[in-house]
Parts: sequence; C-alpha cells; structure tokens
Amino acid sequence: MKTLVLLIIIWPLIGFLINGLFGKWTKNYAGIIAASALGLSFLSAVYPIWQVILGNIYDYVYFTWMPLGKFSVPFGLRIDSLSAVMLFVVTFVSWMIHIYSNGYMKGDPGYARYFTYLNLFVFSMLLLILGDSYLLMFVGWEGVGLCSYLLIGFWYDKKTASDAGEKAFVVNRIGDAGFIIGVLFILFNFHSVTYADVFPFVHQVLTPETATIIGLALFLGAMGKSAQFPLYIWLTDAMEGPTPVSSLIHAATMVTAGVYMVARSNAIYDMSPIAMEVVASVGAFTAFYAATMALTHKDIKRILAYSTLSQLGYMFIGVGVGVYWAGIFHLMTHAFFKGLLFLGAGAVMHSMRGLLSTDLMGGLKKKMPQTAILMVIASLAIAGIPPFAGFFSKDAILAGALEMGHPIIWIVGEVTAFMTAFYMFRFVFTVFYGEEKVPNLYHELHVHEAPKVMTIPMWVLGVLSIIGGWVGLHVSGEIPIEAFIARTAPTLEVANEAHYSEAFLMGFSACVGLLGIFTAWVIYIKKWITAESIANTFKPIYTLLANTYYVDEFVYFFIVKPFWWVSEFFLWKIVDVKIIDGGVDLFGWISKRIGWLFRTLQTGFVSHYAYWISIGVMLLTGWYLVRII
Amino acid sequence: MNQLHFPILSTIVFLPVIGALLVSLIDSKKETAIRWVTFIVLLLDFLVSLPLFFYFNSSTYQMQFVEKVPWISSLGMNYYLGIDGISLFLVLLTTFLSPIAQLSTWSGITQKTKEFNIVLLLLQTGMLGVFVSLDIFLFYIFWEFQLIPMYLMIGIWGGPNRVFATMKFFLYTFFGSVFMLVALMALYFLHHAYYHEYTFNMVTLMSQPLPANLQFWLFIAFALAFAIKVPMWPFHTWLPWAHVEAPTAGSVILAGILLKMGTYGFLRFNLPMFASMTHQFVDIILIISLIGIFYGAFVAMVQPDIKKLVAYSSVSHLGYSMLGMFALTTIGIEGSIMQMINHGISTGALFLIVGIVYERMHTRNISEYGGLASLVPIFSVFFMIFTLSSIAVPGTNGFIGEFMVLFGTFESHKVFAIIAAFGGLFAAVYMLTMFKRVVFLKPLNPKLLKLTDFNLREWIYMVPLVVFVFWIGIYPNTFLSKMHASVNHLIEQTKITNVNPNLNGKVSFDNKVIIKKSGLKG
Amino acid sequence: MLAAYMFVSVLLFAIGATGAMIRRNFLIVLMSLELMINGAGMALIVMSYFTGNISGQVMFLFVAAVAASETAVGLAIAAMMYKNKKSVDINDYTTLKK
Amino acid sequence: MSVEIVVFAILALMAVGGGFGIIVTKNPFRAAMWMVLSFIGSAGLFVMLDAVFIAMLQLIVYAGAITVMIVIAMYTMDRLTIASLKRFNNQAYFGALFGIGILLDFIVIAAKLKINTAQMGKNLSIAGSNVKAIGDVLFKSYLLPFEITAIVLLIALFGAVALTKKDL
Repeated sequence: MKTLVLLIIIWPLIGFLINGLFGKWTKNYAGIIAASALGLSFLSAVYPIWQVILGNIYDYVYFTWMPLGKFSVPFGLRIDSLSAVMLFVVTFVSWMIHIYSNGYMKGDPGYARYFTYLNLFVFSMLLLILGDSYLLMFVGWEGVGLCSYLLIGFWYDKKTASDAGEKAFVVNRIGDAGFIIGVLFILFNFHSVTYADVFPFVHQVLTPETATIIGLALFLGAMGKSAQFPLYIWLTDAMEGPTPVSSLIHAATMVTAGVYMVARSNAIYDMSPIAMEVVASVGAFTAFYAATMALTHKDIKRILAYSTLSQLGYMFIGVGVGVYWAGIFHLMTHAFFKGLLFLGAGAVMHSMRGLLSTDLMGGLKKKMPQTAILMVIASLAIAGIPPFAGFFSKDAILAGALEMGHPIIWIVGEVTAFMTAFYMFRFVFTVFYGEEKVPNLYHELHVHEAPKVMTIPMWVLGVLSIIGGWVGLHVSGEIPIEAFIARTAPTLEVANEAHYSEAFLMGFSACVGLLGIFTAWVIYIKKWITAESIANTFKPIYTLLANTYYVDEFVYFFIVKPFWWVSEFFLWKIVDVKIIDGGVDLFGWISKRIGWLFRTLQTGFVSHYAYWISIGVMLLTGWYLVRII
Repeated sequence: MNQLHFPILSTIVFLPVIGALLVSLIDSKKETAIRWVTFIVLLLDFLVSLPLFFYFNSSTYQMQFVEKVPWISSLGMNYYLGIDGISLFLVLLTTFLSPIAQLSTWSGITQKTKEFNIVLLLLQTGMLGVFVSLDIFLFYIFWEFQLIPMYLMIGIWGGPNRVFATMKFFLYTFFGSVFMLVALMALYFLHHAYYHEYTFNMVTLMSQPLPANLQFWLFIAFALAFAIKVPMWPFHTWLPWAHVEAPTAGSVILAGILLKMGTYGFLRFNLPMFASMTHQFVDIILIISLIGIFYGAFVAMVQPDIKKLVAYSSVSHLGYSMLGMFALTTIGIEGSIMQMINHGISTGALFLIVGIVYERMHTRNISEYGGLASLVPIFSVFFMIFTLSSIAVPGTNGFIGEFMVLFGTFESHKVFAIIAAFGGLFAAVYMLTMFKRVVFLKPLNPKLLKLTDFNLREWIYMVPLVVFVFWIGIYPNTFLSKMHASVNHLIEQTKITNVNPNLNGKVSFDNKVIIKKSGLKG
Repeated sequence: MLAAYMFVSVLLFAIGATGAMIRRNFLIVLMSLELMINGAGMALIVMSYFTGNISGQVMFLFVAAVAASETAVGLAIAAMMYKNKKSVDINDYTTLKK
Repeated sequence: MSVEIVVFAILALMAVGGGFGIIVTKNPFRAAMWMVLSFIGSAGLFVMLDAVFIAMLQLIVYAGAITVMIVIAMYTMDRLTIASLKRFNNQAYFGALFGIGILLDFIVIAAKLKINTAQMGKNLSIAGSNVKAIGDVLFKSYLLPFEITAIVLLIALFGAVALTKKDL
C-alpha cells in the first residue's frame, strides 16, 4: 500500500522526466505519454480512495527531508478523507484535460514542452494534497505556482503572455510569504509541521491570538494562490495561457489549493473566530465583486475567469463559515462544471481560430451542437438549478452560512447566485442562441464541431457535473459527502445554530437561479429590454464595471510604477551611486585634495625651503623651551 | 587529531602552487597545454579534498585533519591547519568551483593565458589557506595573499575601466583588513595580559575569551573587515564594480568563494571570541542585514546590466546569511552556512551563464537580449534552473538555506524573520523580470541569430552545478549532518558572556549565561 | 660669563641663518652657512671650556672638517650653476617647482 | 677682570660685526673680507677659552683655506655678473623675521642654560699643552670618528671634482 501511494505521485513525475529529457524524440507522442501517466496515476489512486472511503487513513514517511536541529521535517504522504476527495478531483479532472489537450495542442511547436509542464504541475499538485506536513504542502504550493508561471507564459514570444506569467508568479509569491510566516509560527509553537503532530495538540499549545495570527498568515497564502480579493489581479491575465491550462489550473486544481489548505487546518481556524470571520467576509466580497465584473465582460475566457473568482469566493464562504464539507463539496462540483465550461470555451476558440469576443459569435448551436448542449448543462450546474451538481453544493454553503449565524453573507451569496445565473446564461444565449451576428463569418472560418478527442472528456465532465451533486442528497438521514469529509474536517459547533427548514432554503436558492436565467432570457432572447438600453441608463456603473473598476490601472500606477521609480532613481541613482559609493570615493578625493595642498609648498625657491626649515627650528626650540627647561 | 596521518590539508592548499610552477615551465605559446595542465591540477585538488568529506567524523566539534608545526615558537606562532563542520564545506566549495571556473575560461581568455592560469592557481591557494588556517597570523597572511591574484585577475583581464574597479576592490578590502591586523595584535597582547601565554592559536583564543569591556573595539575592527568582505549593506559598493569588470572566471570565484570569507570570518572570530559584544551587536547587524536584503533586491530590479544585477542579488543573498548567523540559534547558523554554499553554487552558475552569453555576444545589458528561448533552448533551461535556485523555489538548494535562516531568525527575533520572509518576494521580482527580458519575448536584435547553444565543454561544467542544486534541494541531510556538532559548540561559545579573569593568574569563568533576549516575544 | 659667550655664538648662528635666507647670491649664502657652522663650533668650545671637558674641542675639529667639505661641494655646485646659466642667483633655479 | 671683559667685547664685536658685514655687503669679495674678520674675532675668543689649538686651526682652516677657496671660485666667474646681482631676494623681510625669531629662541635658551661648571677651565691641557690633551683624547676614544672624517673629506673631494667635470 505504501508504494502504491507513492506511485500516485511518481507517475506524473515519470511522465515529466520522459517528456522533459527526451522532448525531441517523443515529438508527437508526448501527449499520449503524459495522458497515460495521468491515467495510471488515477488508477493507482482508485484503490487507496476506496480504502479511505471504507474508513482507514494512510500516513507513510519515506525519508527525513530537512533535519532542523532538535526536530526534523520528514518527507511523507498522507491520505485521509479530505485528501481523498481532492485526490479524486485532481487526478480525474487532470486526466480528462490531458486527453483534451492532445487534441487542442495538436499543431503547436512546443507540444512536448507543454506536456512536460502539465505533468510537472500535476506532480506538484499531488504533492500539495498528499503531503503530510505544511512544509511539503508548501513545496507543492510553490511548485504549482512555478508551473502556472511556465504554462501561462507558454507562448513566451507573446509579450502579454510572459508578462502575465511573471505577474502570476510574483503575486503568488506575496501569498507564499504569508504562508511561510504561518508555517514558521506553527513550527515554532508545535516543534513540528506534520499534521499528525499539529492538529491533535492545537488546544494545549495555541492561544487564540497566535491561532488568529497563524490563521491570517495562512489565509494570506490562500488569497495569493486562490486569487481572493486583493491578490486576484493575476487570474484574469492568466487567460493568456492555452485554454486547457486555464481549465486545469485556473478552474479545477491550483486555485482550489487555498480552500483545501483552510479546510485542512480547520483545527487552527476553529480556535480563532476572527480568522474565520475574515475568511468568510473576504470570500463573500470576492464572490459579489467578481460577479459584478462578469456581468459586462465581452471576452468569453474573461467571463469564465471572473466566474471562477466568484465561485472561489463561495468556497471560502463555506470554509470560512465553518461548513468545511460544503466548501470542499463545492470545490469538487466546481472542478467538474467549470472545467467543462473552459473546455467548451476552448473548443469554441479552437474552431473559431482564437476569436474570443462574444460580439462576433451567435447561433453557434447549429454549427457545434454537442458543445452547445454541454455548455448549457454546465451553465445550469453553475447557476444552481436542482438536479445539477452546482445546486447541491452551493445550497449547502448558503444553508451553512445562514445556520452558522452569518445572515449578511447569506444575502450576499443569494444575490451573487442570481448574478451568476444571469451572466452564465447571458454568455450561453449570446454565443449559442440567436442568429449569427457577423454574416457568413462561420462559413469562412468553416467552423465545425470539435474533434472526438476533445468532445469525449467534455461529455465525461458533463455527466459528472450532473450526477456529481447527487452525492450531496439526503440519503438515510445524513449527507454522505458531509459525513465523509467531516471525518477529517468536522463542521464548527456553533452555540446558537439557527434551524431553518431544508426545503425552504433549497426552494429559495432554486428560484433565485431560475430568476437569473429568466432575466437573461428576457434581455438576450426576447429582447424586451435590450442590453444596450440598460447599459446607457446606468452609464457610469456600466463603464466602471466594463473595465473592471480600473483595478489593473490603479495597481500599475500606484504600486508598480512608483516602486520601480523609487528603486531606480532614489535607491540606485542617489543612495547607492551618490551617497554610499560617493562616500567611498570621498576618501579618495580627500587624500587627493590633501596631496594638492602640500604641493603648493614646493614653490621652487630655495629661500622658501629655508623659511620652512627655520620655522621648524623655531617651533622645535620653542617646544624645547616650554617643556624641558 | 588527524585521522589520515597524512598532511592532507597542506597538500590541498599547496598543490595549486606546485601546479603554478608546472604551468610556468610550459611555453606560453602552447595555450591548450597550459589550460589542460591547470585544469588537471585543479581537478586533482578537488579529488584530494574528497577524503575530507568521507573521513570527516561528524560527532565531535574538535578540529580535524589537524597539522601543527611550530613556526616562530618564540612568538607563539605555529603552522596550524585544521577544519571543522563550519569550514569543511567551504573548502569543498572552493575546490569544486575552481576547476569549473577554469574550464569556463578556455575560450574566454585568449591573451596572456599562461599568466591567467598561474594567477588562478595562486588564488586557489590563497582561498584554501584562509579556510583551513587556525593560526590567526597564518589566517591573516592568506587573507592578504588572496587579494593579490584577484587584483591582477580583474586588473589585467577585466572589462573597460577595470583599473578603477580593481583599485577600488583592493583598497576597500585592504582598508578593512588593516583594522583587522591592528585588532589581531591587540588580541594577541590582551590575551597575554590575561592568560599569560603568547599565542596566535585560534582555538585557544576562542576557548579563553577576554572580558566584555575589552571586546568592544576588537569586535568592531574584525566586524568591519569582514563586513566589507561579505559585503554587508553600507560596504557593498565595490562589489558591482568588481563583478562588472571581472572576467567570467574572476566573477565566478569572486562571488562563489571570496564573499564567503567575510561570513566565515564572522563565524570564526566575532561570534566565538567576542561573545558578549556579539550579543550587544545582534540587533544592529540584524537590521543592517535586513536592509541589505531589501536594498539589494530593490536596486537589483532596475539594473540594466546582468552582472550588476546578479552582484546586487549577492548582497541580498548574503544579507540572509548574516541574518541567520546573528540570530544566534543552531538552525540559524546552520542555515547561514547552507546559504553560503547555495549562494556559491547558484550565483557562481549565474555568472557562468552570463559568461557564456557574453563570450558570444560581447554585451551585458539586458535590453540587447530577448527571445533566447527559441534560439538557444538548452541554455535557457539551465538559466531557468539557476534562476529558480536563486529565487529559492522549494526543491532547489536556495529554499533549504532560506527556510532554515528564516526559522533560525524566527526562534530568537520574530519580527525580523517576518520582515525577511517578504524578502524572497522581491528576489522573485528582479530575477524573473531579468529572466523574462533575456529569455522570453521575441528575438529582435539581429546579432542574436548567430548564438550557438552549449558545446560539450559547457555541458561538462554546467551539469555538476545542476546536480548539486537538486541534491541539496531534495536531500540536504548529507551536508547538514556534518555541521551539527561544530555549530552547537559555536553556540556554546557565544553563550560565555560573563568572563572576569582577574589579572593575577588564575582565570575564573562563571558560565552564568546572560543572553540579552531582544526582539518581540513570540 | 658663560651667558655672554653663548650670546656671541648664538648671535653668530642667527646672523648666518638670516644671511642664508635673505641673500640672493649663492656665494654669500655659502659664506653665511660657514658663519652658522662657526657659531655652532664656538658653542662647542664654550661648553668644553665651562664644563672642563676636552672632547668639545675635539668635536670642533670634526665640525671644521665637515664645514670644509660642505663648502667644497657648495662651491662645486656654484661652479655648475654658473656654467649652466651664467648666474649664481638662487631665484633663477626653480626647476624643483612641480 | 675688567681687561678680560674689554678684550672679550672687542673680539665679540669683531666676530659679530664680521658676520653682519657678510650679509649686508653687496659685493661678494668684500663679504669674503668681512668673513675673515669674523673668523679672526672668533679665533681670539677661542684663545680666551683656553682652546689655543682650535684657535690656530680656526685661523688656518676657516680664515685661510675656506675663504680663499670661495674667493678662488669667484675668480672663475666674471666679476660684473656676480657684483651686479640684486642683494635681497623677494620678500626678504620674511627671512629677517625668521632669523630674528631663531635668535630670540636661542638667546632665551642660552640665558636659561644651567650646567655644572664645577670643572670650569680644568683638564683642557696636559702639562700645559692644549694640543697634547686634544691629541690624547682624539686618538684614544675618538679614533673611529677621526677615520670617518677622513673619508668624508675624501668623498667631498670626489664630489666636487665629479660635479664640475664637463663630460664624465
């Protein structure tokens, strides 16, 4: 069993090494190698997941990685219910996306390089999930950041792509600095970073203040990685990378690392209500904020990026409020339907030769029927319509928020749900329904349905985003997924748990979803009130939303530019060159100046030398007189 | 005690000198012969230094492979060599980097190759001497000796205004070491006044510290000399000049090894011998190294010249090392030693990379590069690996050093560690912006098209560096296990702060430990 | 009485010194140097007389020898100066300026 | 007692006046004559101080040899150029100032000089002869300086010759 667990990680590593080292020779087989590596990894993960479902937990140590004086950091892997869910999500979804990218990246010159990075990414993500200590999680954390840097900047000759990659890495590093501080505190207080040594002793070791500090520090890391409010700017630019990358990294796996981390350290968060409050409110604000921006955006990938932001906000609400199982459940369902949405968008882009703006698209239903159906399914799921996956997980979060005594967050959640439903169906109606906006554009581009290798994974994800939610149904008195995850991340016991009837909550959120779809239907299909009329009635708000609250410009002019200016003109040109270097050269200058002074004494006239001698004699005898006689 | 009963340290130190003699016999026109002989001698030196690692007994903190021969016994000077956990890896780093640096100059240095190789060999002796000598006077001799070859190397084979750079380098370091000489003498005589024994022997001086009030000026003098060498923040301005003008091999050795002498000096002299002063100065030096970290990073961000950028990054990296050292915790000091070794490898490698490109393109400013990834893929992969190692991405060696330093500092001074944690962020900023502008984007500059990728020779001297980057990153235990005993002993020595040996004879220690706990309570 | 003799030798010395400083003609300077040495020699003799120790006078012997050789070399320099620039004025020779 | 003082005054006046004459006269020849006068004065003073041999030596070496040497040197130069030279160099008052300064310093020293004059006037001559005393001390304890002075003179000789030789 121990080697099987290790194998899960080793397979992607082997795939990475094969493609990496022998990239030239495995020119067009790289995709197959990478996909099969993932497949094997998934298969070798099935048995351990099954065992975990049956109730036992595996925690193996392989070797001591870093001996830190008295205590040492082991390299070990751990599978419990929480990481089992994540394991299933990561391995399965990445496997699908690997198959999909075989088709998507067919003609690309960097074909082998793409799959090398993808495999390295999955390896680091698995390390992050299966690592048995915070430090190993951090290794995965940074590894994942590195791979997202490489993959976003995959088409490195495009300036925007490499800039976006660099921006992603730097913003992640800000988060990582916070994560490191959290890990330092934990290591200092618990004298170890492995989960087994930390979580059982939380109550004896930590005081609420230190728990808050650790919680907030770790959450800073989560904000960086899962693009929460202040540090989300990199996610929208990350769309520069290939679409399967966006779907894998920026929808299903990497961005959810923060949620997993908060769920994993639930013991610490339970100790500090303030940290929980911060997580929940940041999550709620990001959800609402991102949803507003998605309302007006034209570019399909950007819409999906903002919707990811807002869904992540939901997950943080779930985890922040204390209903950890709901957060993780939503994470799982979100991976399915958001992955599908991105793949669908990829298929559309693939056939439209990279055109992204919704103005050019319309009535694609006729040309790409399968993608259309799948996108509708995914949109229904994300909008939270009953039988689909999104409904159960989102409803669980909102119910949790309400029961745990956060009514405002519940309201914000419902409003965002409405907006989500609206913008998703705005996207679906404008792209797939209605008529062609640009006459016979499709003809020139001879738009056609995506090839088999791309549609199959999409269908699989489509099915999953339907049945994925059923795990959250009430079966024999308790929700299976809740019981399963609660083994490692028990829901927070709150004193006054307000009891609202399940049915009412479910019904309410379903109606909100339907309302959202209806308004989109009214505006975009029936055109009773055209989108343009709304736009110019709320002119100022519309422009504000259109260019995303001018956040990027703000960051650029008020943080990046002055930063560079200060370090260039002040720190370098003045402080370093003038003051410090000048100080050193000053010594040289002073000695030169003194040398010059003495030179003036050498006038050439012998008599002047005689004068100096006599002055010397006088001084000497004078001193002799004063002191000795 | 000398396990091998064979003067291994002397052979390591003086083998290059013999090599230099050998090279001087060869006719200067036969350049390939000269290069081969030098390379073989340096390689031999590395092989001879390997037993140090294998026979090293990591359980005791005593000096090992000791060679003690009375030199001027009337003054108490003896030819005393030996290494312990701290200096073992610095010796290995020197013998490891020098053959690589020499190999990189085969096509780089064309005029006066014979003199260059001789100078390189002498430099090797000087450096090794510093790390192994346990007699302060011998230490000082080697300390001064290693300046001269470096001076020549920058002065003769350097860039355009090399004379200014080498003059500044030499005088600046010399200015520091003059203070050290005075402090050395003062230490010698004060030691006699209290312990009635004239000795230059470092180990005895370490074990018999002076009373606190005397240590103040000694500490400052030594600290100044080593701070200039490290270089710590205010004394760093010679480094960019020296690096920009030095030839590739010169830069590699300067960054890889010479800078470590400063930190090594702190570990050997300031911490053990002037323990009570160390405790007073902890806060100041921590602040200075913090400034060094951030200042180095900020200024590196805006450098147009790659070598200057990497030079300022060295200031930042060594700021970490000093931070870890003056946290005065076992992990902090081990982290700082690891950081020294990592910096040696990653910055040495970065300079080699710049050297390779400089040899082909003869320009160092970033704006003229761009799009190397499509032209020279293998080069870009190696460049990427070393950039990651210098940003301290986990899995590479940089992370181990940085994390240990951060944790070490955290144990004693929480606030400093928290601030330092954000230092890594700026490291990523400057390295990645440089990396993006050099490797990614489209190759616009027509001259870039004639770039050729790695030839066999470059492969040979790049691969070992990559091996070490990942070896330390994934399994640092091989290195750390050797250090524990010596570092713990050093920490014990820094604890002896209350020493009042009365003048007339018998010395009375009372080891009551007063460590001024500074910094925020956890 | 000692003070009187000492005054004379000091006077001689001082006058020699002033002469050496203010005169332009190199030969006069030589002579004033001679005078200074003579002043010093006199002090020797005075001291030897008042302390009753003959070695003062022996010292004068040596001083005289040195004075003679110094004047010889001085005159050789004067001859060189004359040959060189036909003038013995020390202010003409300022090549030691820079 | 008073005769001695009168004689002392005359000789001192001769010596100092001679000296003063040197630095004042315009013509170097006349200066040489003043120098001879000064040397004779000081020789007289030496005689009063029981340093008879030294007085003789002074007359022969200083007054005779050195002055004559200077005058001979003058002959090699044409008289007009030497005579017509301006007397004092520029800002000569500096020189006078410093000369007086030195004078004052030394006078103060000479005045405050305290030495034990217990042995005043004694053992300056053996069996009445000053020369014997000098010879005795000279060749017993000062033999080495004597030899060295010989060498110094020799070197001065070579130096003078080397300097003035046209093509060495």
